[in-house]
Amino acid sequence: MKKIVTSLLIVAFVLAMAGCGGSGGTAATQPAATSPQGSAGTPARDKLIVAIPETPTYVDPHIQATIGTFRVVTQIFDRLVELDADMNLVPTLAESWDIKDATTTVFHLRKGVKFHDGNTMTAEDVKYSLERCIASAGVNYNYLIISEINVIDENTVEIVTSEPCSVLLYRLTLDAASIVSKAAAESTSDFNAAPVGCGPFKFVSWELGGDITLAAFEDYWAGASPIKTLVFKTIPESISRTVALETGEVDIAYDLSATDFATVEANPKLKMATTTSGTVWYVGANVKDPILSKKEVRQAMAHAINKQDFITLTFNGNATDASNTMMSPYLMGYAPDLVTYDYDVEKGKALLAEAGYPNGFSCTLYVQDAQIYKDASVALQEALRQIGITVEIKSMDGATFTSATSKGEHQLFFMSKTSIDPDSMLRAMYSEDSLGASGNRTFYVVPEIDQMLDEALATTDSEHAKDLYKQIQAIVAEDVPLYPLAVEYLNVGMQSDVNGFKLYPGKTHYIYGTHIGE
Amino acid sequence: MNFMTTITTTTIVKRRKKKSQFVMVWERLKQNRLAVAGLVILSVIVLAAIFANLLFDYEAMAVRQNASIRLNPPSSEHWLGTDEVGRDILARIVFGARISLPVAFATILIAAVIGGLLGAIAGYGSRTADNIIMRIMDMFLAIPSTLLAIAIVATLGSSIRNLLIAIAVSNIPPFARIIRSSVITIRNEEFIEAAQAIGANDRRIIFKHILPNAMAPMIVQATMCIAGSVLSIASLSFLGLGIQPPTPEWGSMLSNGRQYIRVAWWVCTFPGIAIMLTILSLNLLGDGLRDALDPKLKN
Amino acid sequence: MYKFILKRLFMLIPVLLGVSFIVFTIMSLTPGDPVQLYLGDNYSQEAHDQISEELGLNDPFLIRYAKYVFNALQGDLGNTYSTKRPVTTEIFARFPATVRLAGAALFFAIAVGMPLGIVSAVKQYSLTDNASMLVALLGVSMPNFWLGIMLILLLAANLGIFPASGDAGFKSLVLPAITLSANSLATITRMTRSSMLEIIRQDYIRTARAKGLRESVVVFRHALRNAMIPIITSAGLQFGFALGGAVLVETVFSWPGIGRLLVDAIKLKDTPLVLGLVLVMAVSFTVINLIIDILYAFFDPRVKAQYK
Amino acid sequence: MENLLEIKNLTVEYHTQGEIVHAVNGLSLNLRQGESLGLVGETGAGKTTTALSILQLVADPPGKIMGGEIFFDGVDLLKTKKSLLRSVRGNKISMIFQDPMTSLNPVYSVGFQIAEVIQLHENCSKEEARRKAEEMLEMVGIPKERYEEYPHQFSGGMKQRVVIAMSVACSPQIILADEPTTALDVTIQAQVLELMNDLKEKLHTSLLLITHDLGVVAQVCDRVAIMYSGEIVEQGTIPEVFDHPAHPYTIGLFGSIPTLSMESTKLTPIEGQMPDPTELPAGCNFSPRCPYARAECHSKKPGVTRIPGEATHELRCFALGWEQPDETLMEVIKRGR
Repeated sequence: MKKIVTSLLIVAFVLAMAGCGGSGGTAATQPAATSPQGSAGTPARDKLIVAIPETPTYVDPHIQATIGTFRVVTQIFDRLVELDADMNLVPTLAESWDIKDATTTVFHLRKGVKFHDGNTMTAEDVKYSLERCIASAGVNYNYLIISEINVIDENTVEIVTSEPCSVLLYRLTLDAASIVSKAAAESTSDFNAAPVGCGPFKFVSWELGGDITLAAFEDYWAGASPIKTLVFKTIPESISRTVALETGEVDIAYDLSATDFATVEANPKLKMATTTSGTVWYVGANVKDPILSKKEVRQAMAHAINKQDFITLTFNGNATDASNTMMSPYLMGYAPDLVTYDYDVEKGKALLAEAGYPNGFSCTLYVQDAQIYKDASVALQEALRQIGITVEIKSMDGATFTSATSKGEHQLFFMSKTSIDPDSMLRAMYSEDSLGASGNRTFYVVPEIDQMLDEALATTDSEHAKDLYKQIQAIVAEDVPLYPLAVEYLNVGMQSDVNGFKLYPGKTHYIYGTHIGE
Repeated sequence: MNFMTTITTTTIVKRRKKKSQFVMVWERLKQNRLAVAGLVILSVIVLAAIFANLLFDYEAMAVRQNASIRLNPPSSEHWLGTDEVGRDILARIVFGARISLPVAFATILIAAVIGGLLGAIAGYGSRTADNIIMRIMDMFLAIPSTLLAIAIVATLGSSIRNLLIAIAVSNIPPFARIIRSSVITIRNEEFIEAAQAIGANDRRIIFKHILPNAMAPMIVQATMCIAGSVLSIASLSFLGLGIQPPTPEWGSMLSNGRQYIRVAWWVCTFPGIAIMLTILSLNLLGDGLRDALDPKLKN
Repeated sequence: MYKFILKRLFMLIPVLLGVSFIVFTIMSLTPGDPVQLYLGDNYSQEAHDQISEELGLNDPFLIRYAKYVFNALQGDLGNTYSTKRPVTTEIFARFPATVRLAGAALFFAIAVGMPLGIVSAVKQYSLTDNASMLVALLGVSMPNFWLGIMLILLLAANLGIFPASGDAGFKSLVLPAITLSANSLATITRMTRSSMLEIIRQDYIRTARAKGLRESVVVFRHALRNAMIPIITSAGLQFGFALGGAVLVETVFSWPGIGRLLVDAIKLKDTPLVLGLVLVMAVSFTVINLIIDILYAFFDPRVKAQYK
Repeated sequence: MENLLEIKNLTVEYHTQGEIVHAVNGLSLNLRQGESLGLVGETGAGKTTTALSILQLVADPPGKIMGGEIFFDGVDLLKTKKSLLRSVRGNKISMIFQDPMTSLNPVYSVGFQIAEVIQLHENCSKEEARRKAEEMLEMVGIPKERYEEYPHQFSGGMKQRVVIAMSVACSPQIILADEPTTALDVTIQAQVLELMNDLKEKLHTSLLLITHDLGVVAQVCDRVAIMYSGEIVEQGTIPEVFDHPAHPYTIGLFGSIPTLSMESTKLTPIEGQMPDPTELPAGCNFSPRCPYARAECHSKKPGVTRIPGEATHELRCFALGWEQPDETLMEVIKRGR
């Protein structure tokens, strides 16, 4: 018994120290922080180790659209255009582009760009890459609108869409639109084992279940990165990522747990970077359900949720109020507060009574079995209980969750959506085009919204498009088929001598530009 | 030594013949200080679970969330602190015992009954039955039990009932094995031959002779397995396959509290200690029971 | 002896068939859609149908199983849904890490547990005995993921002695191995003690003492070898569990082993991977049992005689 | 003749579950060079404990030697150093245990187990020890080719031969044989006894033979000591004790075995059971069962007295000293067997 008590005291003491920001605790980590890789002799470190929460499934960008994969492949491949950290379109492999007509865009490629295998990038590679993407079921959903890709000359390529598409350029910034080396991809049956792109880092090795090692590409068109070796290390547990950062095992750790922010910030050897992401978390209602089909019921639920408390409980306060719209603040057409739902339990009860449920009802809430879902589901369960709705939480693995919710087995569900353009966000959430698996899991269909979406996509007048998006937001905020709750913060912790790192709201941060030391 | 054993056993038998088996076991158990300690700890936990409603307001302390008092350290008001949504940890641990213990007992009861029957049939029945049953058990044994439970919960979905089934199924093979081997040992003993000789039928032999004699290893195995079961429930919850919120359950408390361990050590530490104490007490009791039920095994 | 080994290996076949059938059944009953896993978060219905057909998911259950067995007999366990690499590649990329972890844990458990158990038995009721039995009891009672978290906190986060995660050399092996060995160490200590206590009271130990042998010779030469069988059995079982059941420790320490791979595969409903992993585990489990049986013969001539 | 082994006032207790079992109570016994002494008594009389005490093999816990002295070659074994004791064990005093089935280590070859003791005490090489061990096997009638075989390949009688070979391997001065034939069947018993007799003659070894079989004693021993409840109640040469048993217990013991010359057709077993060793009677330990017991017997412990007119015949009984002797008893003693 004594032993337990003693060890508890030790643990308590140690925790207390850690909590204080580590006056004593960090002293021990000092040597590690100065030189995690033990390259004590060399003046500047040029090896960067990045801790990521999920292992990539591929290093070929054209197989599957998952964040784990894209966070790595974005370093290996460049796209025609890119978004900078402030979400402005910047030329990358395309030096410039002309909009020929509503459906045709001409890209003028940067000359003399080398692939990692030494070949020069040409219009043929661009055409091949985009067609390869369109042919791949796992990544093509954003590009099916492309009808033709024409090579004009070696350095000019023309993309034709079947309908006007104002957000084409944004979509071409996504990793699924990565430009791969045609020669390399055609010569090997397993491009995934030896990917060749023209990005700032080239593929070196991938131990299955272990580290992925990349090396600086010395002939990178924008100049070689000062980071010569880039290692991605999968550490699924957020607390372990923080510890790895503290012990100096890694230089950068993605997606720290909100509860660790204070500790990391208080540590003089470490620093944090945070930004608002394009990821919006929401609770959705299956409108095909007889009870949830009633607008008043959905509104009543909205009134029952105290978003501030929800953000405190679920995100430890590190998220922004989603302001009743699925659009995140930096997206074009963001129009908050068109319709608002104050936290008002009495009003919620009244609306329920109006809908015919004065004593509430029971329903299911489908969530995945990851921490954030668990915290959120418990908070939602409690919130809805206040107006008399009994929530049964159904927690399941990701695959089951996605499948069940796309079939509409659920009543309520909690989920997130990340997007960098208004069309893909609104279309995925509220359009008939995307019922079920493609994103519309509330099965909410209003023909008017679909029309407006198409119109906004086709128009070249961005003010008109903004206006249309605003109207759509007004309708969906009134109907609340889903209630947006929070816009997640993206965060990264790093050693304080890591400089130049920029967070990218689309979650796939570019390492290029990062350097260690001054 | 031989001399010693003969003397002591004969005298003990002589003097205590009048007392029932139960009283004898109890008396031996009482002399084992560790087992008594285990029994006391377990009783405290069980009593707390039974009278949980008198101790705490379930609604107010174990379920209702309160963002203003989240992650409060232990204090006079909340003895073991509050969790990430402002619930009292002590109250949740006490109510958690209401889940962990009954579920663990139930799984073992199911496993013991099914495993016991299978083992008895295998041990007492025909060679074919024995072969079929034991080969199937071998197959189940070749799959690690945690993984079997994970697969079953993943298949059936996570709920108390499915958790129960999953853990029970993965516990069947050891019971079947134990009973089978006891049955085979006992079956070959003379008193069974004697019973057969006087024309007792199989059922009577199984229920009147074999099962009571196989009870001792069964009870010991059951006590140990309850401990294992408490751990399995916690493990599955840790992997996100456990009992669903807001039901307080130790494993999920541990797993939820885990990400706060550095800022709020109490959230994760106390449920861990609750699990440890429960398992410890069950193990102590199991050891004591084994010694008490079968003095020959002692030392 | 060889015949015995061959016979035992032969007996593996029905076990593997049975195990694969059980797992195949469980996996096909599991709700959830492997195609979703195959295609990622966003895809169209046509893509879904096409992949479904490609993967043969539309065939009846028994046909799928028969196809699987047929291919497996030719050494082809198929490709995983999630990475599309051959299942064998995926498994054997991670199996060494698991073996390393399980081996280190077993080594630690034996190196510490056996001496503790022997001392406890020889000096029964002494302070050492009581202390090591208490440690052993705590060892079996502690949830090992909890122990792992505490160790990370103490030795990695606050003292920075060992890395908290990953598999990068000896140092990173220490914490997970200790965590994983806690249970086996406790079990082996208890098993060694009780087995030694039983043996030490045997007549032939008295014979050995009556010969005038030193107590150390009596304990190590005469008692320990006889006590080995239960010790080996429990050590082997622990190793088997560690090979397959180190899921929690692998999760806590981000160890790239097959336990974690299997849990992920189950959650993702990656049937070929789950099947492959379970088969590998079943084979290792059986092989370990076989090794245990062979070791029995090494320690006990009576057992050896039975194998002829 | 010198006393080779002299046990004085040996007291051994077993402490279990809060009870104290009085196994040996102030026992004294001598053994001379080359002599064979039979130690006879019922199961539980403390014979084995006595023998184990000589080599301090009583399992501790629960056994404890509470007092007394055991002189061997002038040295008190109970007070000597462990290392000296070890050099006596198996070398100068060796022991044959009751159950040959369990007294050999199952995991070592029989040859090794014999060679082990030789190598230990004779400071010789492995090869020499092996050669000698093979000789010993041959001596007890086992072909040396079976050196590498394991105990499970031997029958009970053969195992006991191995045990005997082991015990005589270092030419000990004393062999303590604890019911060496009890576990064997009758024909094997005779062979083993004969073997022991031969070896004893050949090696001039003293023998302490523990048995409950008076016939065996008569066949092998020079003297006999009768043990009851942890005490020697009567001892003397074979003719002294066998022809004129004087202790009521001994008389009873002879009454309970059939003899060829017996006229009566009925055996007369001794009534009752041995006293509970945890609660010994206040007086003579045999008094509760003794048909001749008087008040004195129930309250006082009798001392040891020499029977007048006999050289070594001693007994622990009040009866011979009574002023008014018990007629029946006197009659029985006088008649003899």
